[in-house]
Amino acid sequence: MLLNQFLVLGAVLFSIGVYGVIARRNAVLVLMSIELILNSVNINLLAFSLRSGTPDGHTFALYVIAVAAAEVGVGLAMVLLMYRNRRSIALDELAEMKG
Amino acid sequence: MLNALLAAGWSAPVVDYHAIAPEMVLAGGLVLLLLLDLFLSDAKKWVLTPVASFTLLGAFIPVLTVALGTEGARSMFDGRYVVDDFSLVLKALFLLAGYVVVLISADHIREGNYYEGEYWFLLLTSILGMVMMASSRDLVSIFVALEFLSIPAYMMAAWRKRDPKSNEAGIKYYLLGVFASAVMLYGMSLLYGISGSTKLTDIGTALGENLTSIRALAVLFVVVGFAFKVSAVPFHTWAPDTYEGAPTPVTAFLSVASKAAGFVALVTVVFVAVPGSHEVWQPVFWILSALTMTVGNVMALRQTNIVRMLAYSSVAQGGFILMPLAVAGIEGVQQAALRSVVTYLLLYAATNLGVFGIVIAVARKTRSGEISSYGGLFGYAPGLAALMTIFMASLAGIPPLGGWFGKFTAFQALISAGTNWSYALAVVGAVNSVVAFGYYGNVLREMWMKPAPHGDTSPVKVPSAIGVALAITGGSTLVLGVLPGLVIHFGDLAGLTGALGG
Amino acid sequence: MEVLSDHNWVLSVGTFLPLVGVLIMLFIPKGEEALNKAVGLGTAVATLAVGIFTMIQFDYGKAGEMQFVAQTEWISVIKSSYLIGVDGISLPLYFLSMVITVLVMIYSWDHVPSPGNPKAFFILMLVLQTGMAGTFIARDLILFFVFFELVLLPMYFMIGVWGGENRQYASLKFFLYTMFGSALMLVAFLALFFKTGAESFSIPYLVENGGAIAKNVQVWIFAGMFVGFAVKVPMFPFHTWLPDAHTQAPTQGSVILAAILLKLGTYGFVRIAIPILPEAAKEWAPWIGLLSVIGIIYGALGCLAQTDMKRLIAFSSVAHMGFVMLGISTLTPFGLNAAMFGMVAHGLITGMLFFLAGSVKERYHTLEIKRLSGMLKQMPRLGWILGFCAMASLGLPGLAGFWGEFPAILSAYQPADGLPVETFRTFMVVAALGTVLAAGYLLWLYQRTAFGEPTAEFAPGHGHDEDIHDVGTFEWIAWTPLLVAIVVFGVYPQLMFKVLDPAVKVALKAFGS
Amino acid sequence: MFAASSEAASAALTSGFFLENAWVIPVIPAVAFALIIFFGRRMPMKGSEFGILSMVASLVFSGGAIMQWIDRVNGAGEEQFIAPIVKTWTWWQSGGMEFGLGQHVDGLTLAVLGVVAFISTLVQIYSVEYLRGDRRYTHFFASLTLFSAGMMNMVVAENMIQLILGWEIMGLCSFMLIGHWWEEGANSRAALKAFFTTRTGDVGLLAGTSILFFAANDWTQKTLGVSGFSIRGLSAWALSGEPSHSAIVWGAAALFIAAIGKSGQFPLHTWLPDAMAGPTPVSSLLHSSTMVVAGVFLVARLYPVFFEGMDILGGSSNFIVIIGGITIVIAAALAFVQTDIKKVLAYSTVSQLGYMMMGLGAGAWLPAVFHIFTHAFFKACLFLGAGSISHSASHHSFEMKKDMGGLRKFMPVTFGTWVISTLALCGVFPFSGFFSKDEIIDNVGHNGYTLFMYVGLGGAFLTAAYMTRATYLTFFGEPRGAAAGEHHDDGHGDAHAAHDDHAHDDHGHHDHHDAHAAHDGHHGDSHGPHESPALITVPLVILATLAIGSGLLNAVPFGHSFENFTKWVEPRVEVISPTGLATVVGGPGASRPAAEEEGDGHSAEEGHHDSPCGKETPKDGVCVAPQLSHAEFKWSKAALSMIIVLLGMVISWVLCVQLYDRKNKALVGLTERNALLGRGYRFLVNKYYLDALYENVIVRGIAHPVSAAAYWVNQNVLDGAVNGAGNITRKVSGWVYRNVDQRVVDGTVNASGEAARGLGGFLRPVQSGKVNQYGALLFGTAAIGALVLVIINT
Repeated sequence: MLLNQFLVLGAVLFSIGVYGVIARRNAVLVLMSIELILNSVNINLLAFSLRSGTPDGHTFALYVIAVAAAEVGVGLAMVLLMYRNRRSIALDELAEMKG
Repeated sequence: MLNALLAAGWSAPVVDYHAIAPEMVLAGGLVLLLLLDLFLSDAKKWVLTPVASFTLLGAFIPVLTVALGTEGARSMFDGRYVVDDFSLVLKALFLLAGYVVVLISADHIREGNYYEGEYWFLLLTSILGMVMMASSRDLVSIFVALEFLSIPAYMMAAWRKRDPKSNEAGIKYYLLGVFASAVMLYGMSLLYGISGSTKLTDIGTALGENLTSIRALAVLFVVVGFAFKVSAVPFHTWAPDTYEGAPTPVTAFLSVASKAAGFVALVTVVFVAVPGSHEVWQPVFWILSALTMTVGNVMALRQTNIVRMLAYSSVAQGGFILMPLAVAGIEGVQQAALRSVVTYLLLYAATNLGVFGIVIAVARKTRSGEISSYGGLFGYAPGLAALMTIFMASLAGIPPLGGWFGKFTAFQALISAGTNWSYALAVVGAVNSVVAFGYYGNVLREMWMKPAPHGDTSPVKVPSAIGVALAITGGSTLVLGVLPGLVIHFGDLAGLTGALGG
Repeated sequence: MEVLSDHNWVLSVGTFLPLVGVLIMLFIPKGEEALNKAVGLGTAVATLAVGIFTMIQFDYGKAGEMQFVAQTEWISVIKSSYLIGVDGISLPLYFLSMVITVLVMIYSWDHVPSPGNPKAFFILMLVLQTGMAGTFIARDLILFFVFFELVLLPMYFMIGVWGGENRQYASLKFFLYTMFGSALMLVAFLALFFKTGAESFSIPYLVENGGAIAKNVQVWIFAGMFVGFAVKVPMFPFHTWLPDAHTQAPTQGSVILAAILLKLGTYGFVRIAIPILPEAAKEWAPWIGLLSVIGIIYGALGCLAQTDMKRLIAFSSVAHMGFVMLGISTLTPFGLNAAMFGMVAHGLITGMLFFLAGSVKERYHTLEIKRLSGMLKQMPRLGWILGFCAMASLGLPGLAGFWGEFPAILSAYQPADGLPVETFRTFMVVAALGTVLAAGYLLWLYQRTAFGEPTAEFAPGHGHDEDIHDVGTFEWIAWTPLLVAIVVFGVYPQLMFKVLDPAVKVALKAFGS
Repeated sequence: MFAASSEAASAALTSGFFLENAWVIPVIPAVAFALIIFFGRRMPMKGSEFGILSMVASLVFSGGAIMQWIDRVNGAGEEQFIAPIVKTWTWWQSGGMEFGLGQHVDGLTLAVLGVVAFISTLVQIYSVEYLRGDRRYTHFFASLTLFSAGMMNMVVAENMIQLILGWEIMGLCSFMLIGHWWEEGANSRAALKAFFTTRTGDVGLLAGTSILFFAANDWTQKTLGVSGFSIRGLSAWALSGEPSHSAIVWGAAALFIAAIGKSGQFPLHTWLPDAMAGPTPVSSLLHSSTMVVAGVFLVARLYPVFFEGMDILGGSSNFIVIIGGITIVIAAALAFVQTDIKKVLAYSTVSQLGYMMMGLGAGAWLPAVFHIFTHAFFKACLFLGAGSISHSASHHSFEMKKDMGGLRKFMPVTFGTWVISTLALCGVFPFSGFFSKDEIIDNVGHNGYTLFMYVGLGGAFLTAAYMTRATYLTFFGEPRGAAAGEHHDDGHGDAHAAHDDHAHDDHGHHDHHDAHAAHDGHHGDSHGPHESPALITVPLVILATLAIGSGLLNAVPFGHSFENFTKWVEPRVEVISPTGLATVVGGPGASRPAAEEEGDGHSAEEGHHDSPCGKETPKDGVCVAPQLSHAEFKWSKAALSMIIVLLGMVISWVLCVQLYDRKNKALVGLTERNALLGRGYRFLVNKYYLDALYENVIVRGIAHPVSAAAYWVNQNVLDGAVNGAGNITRKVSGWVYRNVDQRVVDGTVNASGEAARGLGGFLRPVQSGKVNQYGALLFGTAAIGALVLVIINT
């Protein structure tokens, strides 16, 4: 079984996603990075599900996909709002409140 | 696929409708709100407020009836959704807190010319998510409930669309929230991989007491996700910014209900899914708790904006709630720890909502969020000042006001463990509770000892809804402080189905 | 425990009656000042009446036992119950708190400090009264703790709102110090609870079982309590809140602080720390004694350096409480009796001195010793009363102060078995020297302020004639009981020792006395 | 032998109402005090009637008691032990200890009690005139009455606690009386000084009482059934051979410190002359029979304790005798340089107290007590005489050089009484002083303290000399200043203002103290010196009579039949059986012949360690007084001392005439010309610089630098806020305090508050507001945690 390969893939995706979240200034790119993490989770879940033969992982993955879609919807709406108010979606400009 | 499922002997799960009646009432109320919002003219939108509040109160009725029943825990969906005493108490907490939030929001939302219907809809949705969270005993349902309560909250935080601060609050909350839940999900996937099931009790059995690095990693990541939700340091960074930027009633909601939901999930996972891995999470909670209290307190000392101060205060209070978890794995301490968390949450909710009620009421007059705007409050609004004093003192943990008992149970749980580490954390907590008075006392000082800014001593008009909210919260803060026995047994370990020792 | 009397309601009524008054006052508009004062004072007097009834009903033949015991469920989950009772140790302090509240209220009738608002002021005093009385009757650690803390906020506001120029700093300092102490105290209480088998927070139970705790554990638990109580006393080096708090507090606040609040700490030692943890008490006693005598000398030196009358009196409290703690540290019935007597005496005398300082301030608008002179000439009665109190405070035999001070010194000569005798004898000599210093600063104060001719700025015809008048009616009413008590207890100390002695012996049972 | 003699001599002792109720004597004036305070102002005589009546009543009571005591003694067998009448009532109990109030009445008690009541009565009568019109007339009588009550209470005290009570009441009243005219800074400072100095000594009293109590209590309870505070118990215990050496030595030493303070012994005598600031009647009362005598009385009362503790008659000089001897000489020398008549008398008192102490220290118990007795009369007379002069002749001035002189013509009665008292003071035969003072000197020598005998003789010489000088300056020569009718009252106010700022005035600013009486309406009536009215002269005459006559009570030279005082006052040896019952075992232990008869080869000096009673004590018996022997009177020795006294008088007289009258060039200004004499003179004028030592070094050392430093520590080190404006010294000491004093609590507290805020500032950058950084923090922490866990768990 190729479990390890799947897990490695998941881990790599996860890392890329995390890197994106931390390093990217563009809100949309950050959103996409988060999607990467979620997908790495899905890969993990499916791989584990296959190994254990239980349907839980599949179910979980479906839920994750659905929820991710909702999340991205909300997220994009917010980015839009931000763009409308500031004409920019650079996250590092969002620092009105601190300290 | 469907055939295969049918062939596997599909039978419709038995649903205990009485037990999930609160969720159903809420869902029904949600639909009703949507429809009314669609069809009502702006002039008649005020109807939505009573609808929202009655929905919450309506949902509270089945909570009561189930609680009064003698059937004990009701388990559904193969034990993945359980209505036990623990969940009932917290459901009641969420519903009542929601009700108070409705009370303190009503005038704010109406006068702010916001989207009333949508606001109530989102608020109720989020509460529904919390109610579900209280019963979830499965990774999937926990995840879904978490997102259910979070996503509306993101939007509510950004509710004042034209206000860049509100935008900022929403976006920060959103991005970090999603990121944290993604990390948590990764941990969950690992948990699933290890145990082969998403059901918490199965995981608990499968994990046992053996530790491997992968298990540690899984547990840690899951804890991180919830730690974010309860804004434990260093995962708290979103909280001050979001609290400050969001509309004040939303802040109240986040700081109480949302935080409580995070703790519910945390407690469920810790006690049901990973009790055996306490060697991982005990030190983690120890560090988190100490850090959270200390950082929250010292940061709060410097704040000049009351909401931001309350944000840090809420962070610090989270540290106190976390305290008993640092010893919750030790034999014999679980009971005290769980009880402490639940009791603390109840008392904290009553007090903190009251504080926000006053903040909203005062801000209606002063139009300022600065602590200095409370100057002379005792002179021109003695009632509000006295209530605020009660709330602040309660947060500071001064008997005989509610908060002290929360702290007391936390210390009690810690010391019952009797290890050096627990004593050390108790001393850290003791010192922190003193430091905390530095900023709570600052508010008291402004109100009692400073003159009103600009000599403006016109009285504060308190809307009746907020008045009711203050009466509820103030009353419970006082009564629970004097007679904490009323709430403490809600945290019995036996009430948490599947928990170790329960 | 045997219920000695069926009047088990009196203590609860005596303690919570003030809150009823508070409730009534909440519904009286702020503007109705006279009515507010009347209700406040009426409540206090009614409370005092209950107190007097308690005194009458008290079985003095069994002063060593708890009386009027009442017990009901309170927080059963944590095994804490509403358990109250008085014995010979509690009774004097319990009653004193009621008396002082009434007197302070009488004094307040025409002395509500700036910025006014008698309603709030009287409400705070009533809440304080409940807290003070409750602390003295609580027989359950958690109940004790709640009452102990209950006094904090009212006093905080009393100092912070009605106090002097530097009131905010002083009030915060007072609060933080006390809170720090009580936080550690709570931790100690909890540790005690678990080390005795997590059975009960009731003091009688703990007294029976506390001795069984391992000695090194006891020492640590005692340490926590020590900090909590020592801050309140206050003992050197935890005393620095006191001068500030006293100086800044309004007269009424200072009086209550000196007369009752400081005693909460010493009472805690006598009632809780020492009987429950006898082994640790023995370990700690020399250190407590050391800090006490340091406090005696240090407080006296502090007094000598003062330029402000009120601050001087405040520092003198540090010294006097040093004597009280010295008596306690001997762990002998004799020393403890002396300490208990000293507490009451100090309450009467220093309370009275603060009243006087308040009245002087009211008349001269200053308390700077340099600027005051010839008070005897301008206000002969007030001047003589000041002299009387100074004499009482420096421990003149025949006045109450002496019976706290001298027996405390005496007791240090022969501390309880197992304590280092030489060390305590050294303490005795140092403490005796402290009495000289006490004479020094008090007489110096008196000579400067009361003797001589009035300074030019306050001489007749310089615009202060209207303010400077002799003792007024309300002052007489408020002061006379204190002055009489100082003499009565001075002449016949047995009145109090009779009540204290049996109870103190019970408290020290663990030391084989 | 014991049994036999007890059978033989134990006639039943008589008692009586007054003896049994002697405790009433202090109570009467105490009640009068309360009456004066509450009703005095409303009475026709402004309260003085209460005072005088109470004094008379006390006098009657003590007189009655004395009579009954004499009956008791006379009715008893020649060698029978005369049990004191001891009564005690429980005052209070605490921690198993019992404190009583009561009476311990024996000869000593009654002797002193009688003197106190008598002098107090006279002084009160005298004061009616002297203070007439004073603005605090009522207060004065109140204090005076309470003062007497305090002394009487101390004298009848049954136990140490009661004694302390009276002792401290006297301290308080002396404060009030000396500071009676407190408008003057100098007066109130003197009052403060008096109280403070005696209070310093009182530390010894408290400590000594404590030490003795704990050392003795078990024994006294067991043996006598009385507490360790009881005077009787302590006396018996001290002589029982039981006490540990250290306990009794420390106890006695501590008590003696108290006696030094109260009785103005070197080196705590400096308050006494300053106390002259009080009204003259006060000085008279304080310095004759009360207050200053209290210290001597304490030693006499607890004589066994000192006897054992100080090792009296132990063959070498002891602390008491040394202090007494030093005091005699030093105070007498100081009296020479005074120009204020009251100060001369004050130093004379100090010196005479020195005699008493020395006598006690040298085992001359009875002569010392007798000296208390006689001294009271003539010293009271002298003071009242001085008051009379200032009242009627010198315009309330006490300056001998400036305002007196030649007054013998104007004030014959005052002059006469003065001279009689002076002769008594100098110890001229047959005035009373001779019988007491000479006996002291004699017995000191007899008991082997030869050196101190010479000291005593030297003191007598000096006494004679300075009293002659004072007499000459006051009554002889030409009238000067006020005595000559000059007025200089006007200058007083300014002089005062100028001196108010001095902590002390050593240079004779006391001339105006009594001037206040003048402010109260006494001005115009006395333009020239004249005799005082009867209210003043009658007490003078009475006292002068006693100054002559009182000596006859114990006129040793006239034989045993005149030794009544000895008979009545000196305790006889008591041996108490273990059951607590007193049994009489022998003759009056005090009387020498008896002792010699008893002596089984033991003389008192040799044997007192084994049997301080002077005879074999039964194995488990106790006795309450040490056996003392008396010197035999020899006319040769008396003549020697007479010659010395007369020599002093003559030399002094000649010098005075030369100096003050003839203005002999060789003598006038000698001190300016001769460097050595000048230095000596300044040394004396400055009172050996002792005051400077106390005031400038010790008192200021505490009141100023030390306490200021302590306060500074409090404010700046403990209180955290470092005051930048401090000078270098302060900074250095601040550094020391910060580093030496480990418990920098408030500093730590405030600093920790700052640290908390500082930490908040330090953490602020974390809350940067940037989402990415937040994310990085979130994940970074998780990653680090994960790494740690992974490492730990693999």
